[in-house]
Amino acid sequence: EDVEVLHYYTSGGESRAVNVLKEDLEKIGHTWVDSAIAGGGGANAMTVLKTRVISGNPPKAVQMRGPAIQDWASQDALVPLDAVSGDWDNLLPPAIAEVLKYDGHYYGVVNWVHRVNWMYINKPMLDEVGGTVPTTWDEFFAVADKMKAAGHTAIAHGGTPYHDAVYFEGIVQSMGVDFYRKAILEGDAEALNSPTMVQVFDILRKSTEYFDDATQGRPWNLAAAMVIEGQAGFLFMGDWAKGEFSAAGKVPGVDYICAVRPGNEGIFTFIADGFVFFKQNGGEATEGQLELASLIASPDFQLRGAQFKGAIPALNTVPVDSFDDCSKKAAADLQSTAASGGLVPSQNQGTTEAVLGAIRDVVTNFINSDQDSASAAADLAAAVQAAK
Amino acid sequence: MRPDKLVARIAIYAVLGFFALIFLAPLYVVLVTSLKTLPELRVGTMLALPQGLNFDAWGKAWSSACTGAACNGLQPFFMNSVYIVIPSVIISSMIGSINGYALAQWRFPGSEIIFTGLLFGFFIPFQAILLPAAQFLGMLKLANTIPGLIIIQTVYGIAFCTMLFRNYYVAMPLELVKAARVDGAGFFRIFWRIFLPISLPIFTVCVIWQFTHIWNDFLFGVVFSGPESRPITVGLNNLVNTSEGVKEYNVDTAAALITALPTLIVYIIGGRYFIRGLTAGAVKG
Amino acid sequence: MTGLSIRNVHKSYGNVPVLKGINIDVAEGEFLILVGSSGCGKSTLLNMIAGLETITQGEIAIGGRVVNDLPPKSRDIAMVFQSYALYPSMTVRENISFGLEIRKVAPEERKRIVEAVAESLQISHLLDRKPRQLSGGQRQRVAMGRALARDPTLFLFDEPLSNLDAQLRIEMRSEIKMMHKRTGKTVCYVTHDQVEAMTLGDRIAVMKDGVVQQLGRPQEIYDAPANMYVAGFIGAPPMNFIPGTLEGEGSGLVMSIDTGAERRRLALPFRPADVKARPGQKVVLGLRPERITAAGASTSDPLKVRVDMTEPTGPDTLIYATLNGKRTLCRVQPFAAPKAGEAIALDFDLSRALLFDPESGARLDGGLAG
Amino acid sequence: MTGLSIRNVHKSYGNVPVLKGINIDVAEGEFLILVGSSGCGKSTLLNMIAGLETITQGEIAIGGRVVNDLPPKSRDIAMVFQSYALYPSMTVRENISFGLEIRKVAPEERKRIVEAVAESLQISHLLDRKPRQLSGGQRQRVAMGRALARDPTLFLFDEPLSNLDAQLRIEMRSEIKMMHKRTGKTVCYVTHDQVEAMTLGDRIAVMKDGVVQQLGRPQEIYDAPANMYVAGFIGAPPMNFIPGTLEGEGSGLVMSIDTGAERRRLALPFRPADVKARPGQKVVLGLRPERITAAGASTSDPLKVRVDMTEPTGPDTLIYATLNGKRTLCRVQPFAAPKAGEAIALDFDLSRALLFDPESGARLDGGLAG
Amino acid sequence: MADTIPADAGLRKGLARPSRASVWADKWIPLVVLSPSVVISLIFVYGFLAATAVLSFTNSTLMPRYVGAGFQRYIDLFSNSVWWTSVANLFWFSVPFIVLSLGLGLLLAILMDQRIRAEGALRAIYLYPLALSQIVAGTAWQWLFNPEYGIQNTVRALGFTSFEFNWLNDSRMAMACVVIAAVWQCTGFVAALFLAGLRGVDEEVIKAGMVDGASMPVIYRRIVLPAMWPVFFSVLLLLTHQAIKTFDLVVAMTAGGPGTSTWLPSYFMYNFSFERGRMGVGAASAVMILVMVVAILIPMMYLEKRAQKNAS
Ligand SMILES: Nc1ncnc2c1ncn2[C@@H]1O[C@H](COP(=O)(O)OP(=O)(O)OP(=O)(O)O)[C@@H](O)[C@H]1O
Ligand SMILES: Nc1ncnc2c1ncn2[C@@H]1O[C@H](COP(=O)(O)OP(=O)(O)OP(=O)(O)O)[C@@H](O)[C@H]1O
Ligand SMILES: [Mg+2]
Ligand SMILES: [Mg+2]
Repeated sequence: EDVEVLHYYTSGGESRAVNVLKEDLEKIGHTWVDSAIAGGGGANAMTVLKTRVISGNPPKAVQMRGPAIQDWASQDALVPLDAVSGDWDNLLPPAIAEVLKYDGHYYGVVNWVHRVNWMYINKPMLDEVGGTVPTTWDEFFAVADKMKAAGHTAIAHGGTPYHDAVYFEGIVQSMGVDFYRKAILEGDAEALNSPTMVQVFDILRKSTEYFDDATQGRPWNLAAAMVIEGQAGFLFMGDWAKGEFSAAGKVPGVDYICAVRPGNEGIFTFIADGFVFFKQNGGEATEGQLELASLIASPDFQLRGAQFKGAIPALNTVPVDSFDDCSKKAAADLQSTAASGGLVPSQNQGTTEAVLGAIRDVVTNFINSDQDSASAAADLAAAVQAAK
Repeated sequence: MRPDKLVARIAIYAVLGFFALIFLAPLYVVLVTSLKTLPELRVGTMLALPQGLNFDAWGKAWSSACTGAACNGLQPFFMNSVYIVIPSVIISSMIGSINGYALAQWRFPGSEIIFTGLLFGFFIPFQAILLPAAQFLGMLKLANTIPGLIIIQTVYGIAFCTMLFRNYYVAMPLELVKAARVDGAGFFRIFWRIFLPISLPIFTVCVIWQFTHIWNDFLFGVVFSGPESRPITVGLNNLVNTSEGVKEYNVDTAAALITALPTLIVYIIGGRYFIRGLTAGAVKG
Repeated sequence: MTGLSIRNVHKSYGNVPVLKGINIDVAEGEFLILVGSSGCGKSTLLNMIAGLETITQGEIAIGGRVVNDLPPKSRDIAMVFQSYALYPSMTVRENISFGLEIRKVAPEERKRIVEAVAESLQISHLLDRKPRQLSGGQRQRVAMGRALARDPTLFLFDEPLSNLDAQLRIEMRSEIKMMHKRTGKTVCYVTHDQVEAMTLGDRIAVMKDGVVQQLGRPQEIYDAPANMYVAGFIGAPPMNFIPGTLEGEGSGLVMSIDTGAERRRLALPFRPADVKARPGQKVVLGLRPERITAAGASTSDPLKVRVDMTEPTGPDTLIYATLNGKRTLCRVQPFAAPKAGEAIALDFDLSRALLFDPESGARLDGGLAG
Repeated sequence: MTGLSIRNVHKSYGNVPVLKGINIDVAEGEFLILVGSSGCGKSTLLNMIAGLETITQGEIAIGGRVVNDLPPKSRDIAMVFQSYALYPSMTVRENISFGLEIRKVAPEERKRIVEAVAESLQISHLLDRKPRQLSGGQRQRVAMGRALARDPTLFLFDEPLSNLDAQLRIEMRSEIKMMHKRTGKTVCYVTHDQVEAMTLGDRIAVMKDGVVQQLGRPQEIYDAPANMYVAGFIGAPPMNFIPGTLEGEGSGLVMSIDTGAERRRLALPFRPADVKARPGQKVVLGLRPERITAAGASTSDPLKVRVDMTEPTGPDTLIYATLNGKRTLCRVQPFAAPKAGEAIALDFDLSRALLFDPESGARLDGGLAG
Repeated sequence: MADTIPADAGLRKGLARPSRASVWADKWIPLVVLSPSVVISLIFVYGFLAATAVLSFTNSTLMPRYVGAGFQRYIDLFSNSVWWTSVANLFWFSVPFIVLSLGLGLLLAILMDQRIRAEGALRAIYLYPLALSQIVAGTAWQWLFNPEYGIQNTVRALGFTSFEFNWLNDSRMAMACVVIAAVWQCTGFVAALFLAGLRGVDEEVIKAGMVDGASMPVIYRRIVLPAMWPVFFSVLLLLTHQAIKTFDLVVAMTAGGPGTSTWLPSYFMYNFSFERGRMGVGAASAVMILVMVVAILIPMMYLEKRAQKNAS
């Protein structure tokens, strides 16, 4: 059976992880029809998906995350995965299971779990300026100042709304998981337009002083390359960036350090990347779709895919012994935060595209102008309200 | 030559030359980048000449660079584009020419309204009609196929082609049709025997224009294609966005040039006729 | 049998009437000229005969058959246009044989006809050229050849010579005339050149504003125009119109003329009874330039005229003078030419003079010469 | 002082010589006509006088001053073009005053001049129109007004009337003539219309292939053309050229003429000593149409001629006949017009006949009439 | 012509009374020929636009959902500051773009009209950017403007180490970069159109100007250029159309950034319809863009037509 897979896994480790899946699928006698649509952080792929669905010809499997899964499921476009979901309830942390379910049924299968609130530090540079891994923003700026003084770019940043938002999210979380939940996930106007949020924007403003001046349009992987090559000290990016480091032959703890962002200890912001399966001609799930779903959920792929992608397996039964130190820490944190309530979806996962876009508009505008923090907070509240 | 005249000539050439350099700069940069190796890229400036003619990046972009999970380079996309472009250019030019002929030479009550109505199709932003178009193609069972793309590209090219041809045929004396009708020829025969043979200049303009536009189209190409029918612009987009750590600018630029090569060639070969055709018909001054 | 009959034909574009009831019968083999100033509807009428325009009202019959509803190709006509309308992409040969080809004439037959036509028009050596490689006169011949090859019952010409220069025009004019004589076909020929009108046609229809002003033989129209428009339109250089007041003298009529050199009352050759005007009324005296000549020995009573300007055209000399305040032209022999400013004695041959109403332009004399 | 002097002027485009040594002196106030068939270099010469083309060799002087190196604006000339070349975006007023404005004439002065010029050309009511709102004749007047306003020492005209229809042409012709008389300026006027050439100029330069064939007064050129080209070019309808063989008879010369109706030897009025040809040699007899008229009572020895075709033009009737195998035109009075095919008795007035060499076209008679 | 061509029965063959169908066909064929295009246009242009207009009055988010929402989507749109930013940006993009393309194109056309050598080569050089897709052109210019390996880096490598050229990262100057790329792409075409127009101006008019004593600049300014209104209008129409439709260039060069400083209405429409899952608002913006198109282009088409009529 031809299984057309629409995805935007086009960079680095992503494409290798996808290739693993492809080989697995072809081993059991199906044909993987690759529909990669790069660009725009998946926007192009989503445009294609919409027109495909509307033309009555959706791809069989689609890379998807976040509330989009529920949206599509509510449109009755997806096939339920009851046939393969078995005891996923026991294997997945509830916070993650929730994003895959609609109306009590699983509609998505998770590939792996990303932790977003990571930061990467170029170890030689940190050593050069005699710093330690910062755990608060004050500590962070102290180290950053030293790097700046030594003539380095302190923060490697990619000037895209996407990276801007990723950076912003970390600051919000440093104000506490409840604040994050209220402000970002629930879009609470009061929280969004609070003094705390003003403080967030202040930190954001201060951070921009440590960017270099060529950020505009730089993809995140090039920002990662700056840290890899020693051109910059810090990178704020999810664990997928680790793939870039390992692809460059860098070893955690030796060449670079991965650490939780300042003020983020005890918080795990996740992105559960997954696939959903579109009904063909409005009918039942095809054999290929179900087999692909179970392949993804198999410990073998969970292990290898997560490794390539720099993520961690979503299923708690998969051993992570073979992972690097960063991933081991993430896996441990996953379990502990799941218990403590610190496991929250990243905004990419936890908000609608509309809200996400509204947040990005305000944040990216703030970074690229000299707006003051108070009015940015007010704008944010207004924009999120309008988009809800 | 008088000295003031000489100064004027020098100034003219200086200005023209200056702008020629500016116009060529991006092409030059892209070209030399595509001929460099990665280490070379890191050391020199973008203006520096490559150390040698190194077509490795071209080879990689053509046949082995990864675009998503597939690592076949641009090759498969290239052929898709060819399959899409050739029929749509031919069909849209043919329809445009016969429309233009009917509108210019067989004016009837309402023909101006029809012309304006058709012309409007040229001005709409295409993002606005993506979804209904997708639904329609789905109804025709042509969604995400090359025939579907051909239909879309043809349909949205008709307005412009019709305008070009109409403006060209309007300049022809109405007596030609009259003479031929008296000679006993009908609508199609007059078109086929009399107007088509004198339409070469405007056909050149139309074909060049349509070719570049359809070849370069990304929006329709990405939205209405399926995995087996993606045009080269989509391939280029995937390739440029697919990266392993270090961005291979030489491969990206080579890919961009491969993508642009057919249109550049069409312009270089047909450019003269393009201008001539424009002078002959499209512009009235 | 009539070759062409136009019965009460009207044409309007939208609400604008262009032809207002045209009635013309053309005998078989006759050469009819349609003449008139620009925009009077000549082309429109021709296009209606050809079937290229619809007929708003009235009836057109070709060879006795009403053709109102026939498409052009079924009317058995051939047409030559002002712009020639040669098919630019075809060779001369193809241009000529196109109509035959459409009518499914066999190739050998076509070849024979094309060559015969080309021969008769002396364009055999041009058969393989494209129209753009031809001179104006050659194009004209090809256009004619295209019409001839079809051998229709009716030829239509729409100002076929107006794009040619004067010399070529004269030449082609006589060729068309010979062609007509040879083939004996009915011809309907539009022009706004009066010389063409005079020299080519069996009859002329002078049109103005969609109405036929006069229909008649050329000399008839030249000598006895129905009104001032026709009189002024036909003839080059045009008829002189001298304004004045009709006066009675004895049993005859006279008109005062002020020549700049003298003031005199000229006796008019009209019988007062025939003239639709009474003494005292303002009239216009029409007199053709060739009727005013240098006075010779035989001139009984020459008129002295002050010369404004002279123009030696070669064969003749034109003299400009001002009569009753109006510029008047006289055609004299070259050797009689005076200098500007001088006075000259002229012979006014009033035997063919005409009298018009200055307002309506209608003829006032009884049509003596008609 | 000469108004314009052209001394041994050559012009080549690349290697192609277009003018091959032109020498013309134009007196101040003289009206010179440059005439010749298309492509003979008339416009090129005019453009060189205006400074719009460089001079390959030779010298041009205007008002005594050599202008070879002066740009057009310093030559004090005005030029009227065939296409009129009105500035399309300017009103008539602006068109006329543009040259003055460039020369920094004060606004009030400009206004005065424009209005005076417009007055004299009767275009005052058109001053605020754009060129496209004008008829051909009106455009022509504006073009003239533009030239007049500048009040230059030399006027150049490049076929200014060729875009007008016949009637307007006649009218504008006389206006140009009057304008010249009024202003007394030197004029150099290009045309290829022989009537214009004959009627307008003080002198005519007939050009062919970049060489002046003849330079002289109009009547001189009409009566005594230097060669067959000039003879055929000047005069409308053109001179008849009847081929034949020179024969001696007694002390005189004769030529056999076959008219289709009879065959006769005509006595030529040349003294054999003056003629550069001997009996037995092939020659061409040149005879203008108006010299062949209907035989009257006074005609001593009329020639019977078979008529091919007649063309009544109104004032005259043209008769086509074939003499010695060559189409010949005769101009007779309308009432004398015979039918085609009939024979008519014609009076051949050979007193102004010319004799040419059929090969070179050179005059063979002694220039009797010159 | 009876004497040269014997009457032939075959010649008259086509003259039989025509069938009713052929009379009908003669009259209606032009319409019949046009009707497929008319139908296509009714479906693919007007029909689809109507569908989009309908969407703008619904609650559609991720996918079309036909639940009426009145004018709510328009209220959303008009209260969205990004929309107004996009509209303002369109002004700041299109005015400089049109003015520069026109001016530069005209300059190049006039200079090329001076009987210069190598005109063909120059024309090809100015015209080739038109052959490139906006994606490729935008990417190439992005590299050039990128301070790390673009112009700034190059100039610095030449020794001017303090040279600053980083417009792409400056929200006030980023639009200038897009404008430059757009001008680069269109100017050659504009120049070609103007050149064609200049070649159509009667040469005698220029000669008349010279004889009248005007210098070449004056002749162009006062005589030639005013005569080129129709061409000017055609070019203006094309450029305006191009400006309103510019999309790929922004995507490739700036993706709307920095911030929203290079968002254009077309980008807004795409982004809201497909990326943001706010299809209703996207559709409303599409309708507004159409309104703009009609409001700007229809009068211009009318003016162009009039200019052409006047010129003839
Ligand atoms: N398609 C049309 N629509 C409206 N009016 C028209 C149309 N065709 C011709 N006319 C008008 O009809 C009148 C007669 O036109 P027509 O062409 O028959 O004149 P004409 O006598 O041939 O003039 P010319 O000597 O200039 O050729 C003109 O006033 C013209 O403006
Ligand atoms: N720029 C040029 N380059 C080359 N040849 C030229 C150029 N301009 C004119 N000629 C040639 O020079 C010759 C004379 O041209 P010119 O325009 O002076 O003729 P003309 O006597 O004015 O003809 P017409 O009566 O047709 O206006 C022609 O053979 C023409 O082809
Ligand atoms: Mg007409
Ligand atoms: Mg000339």
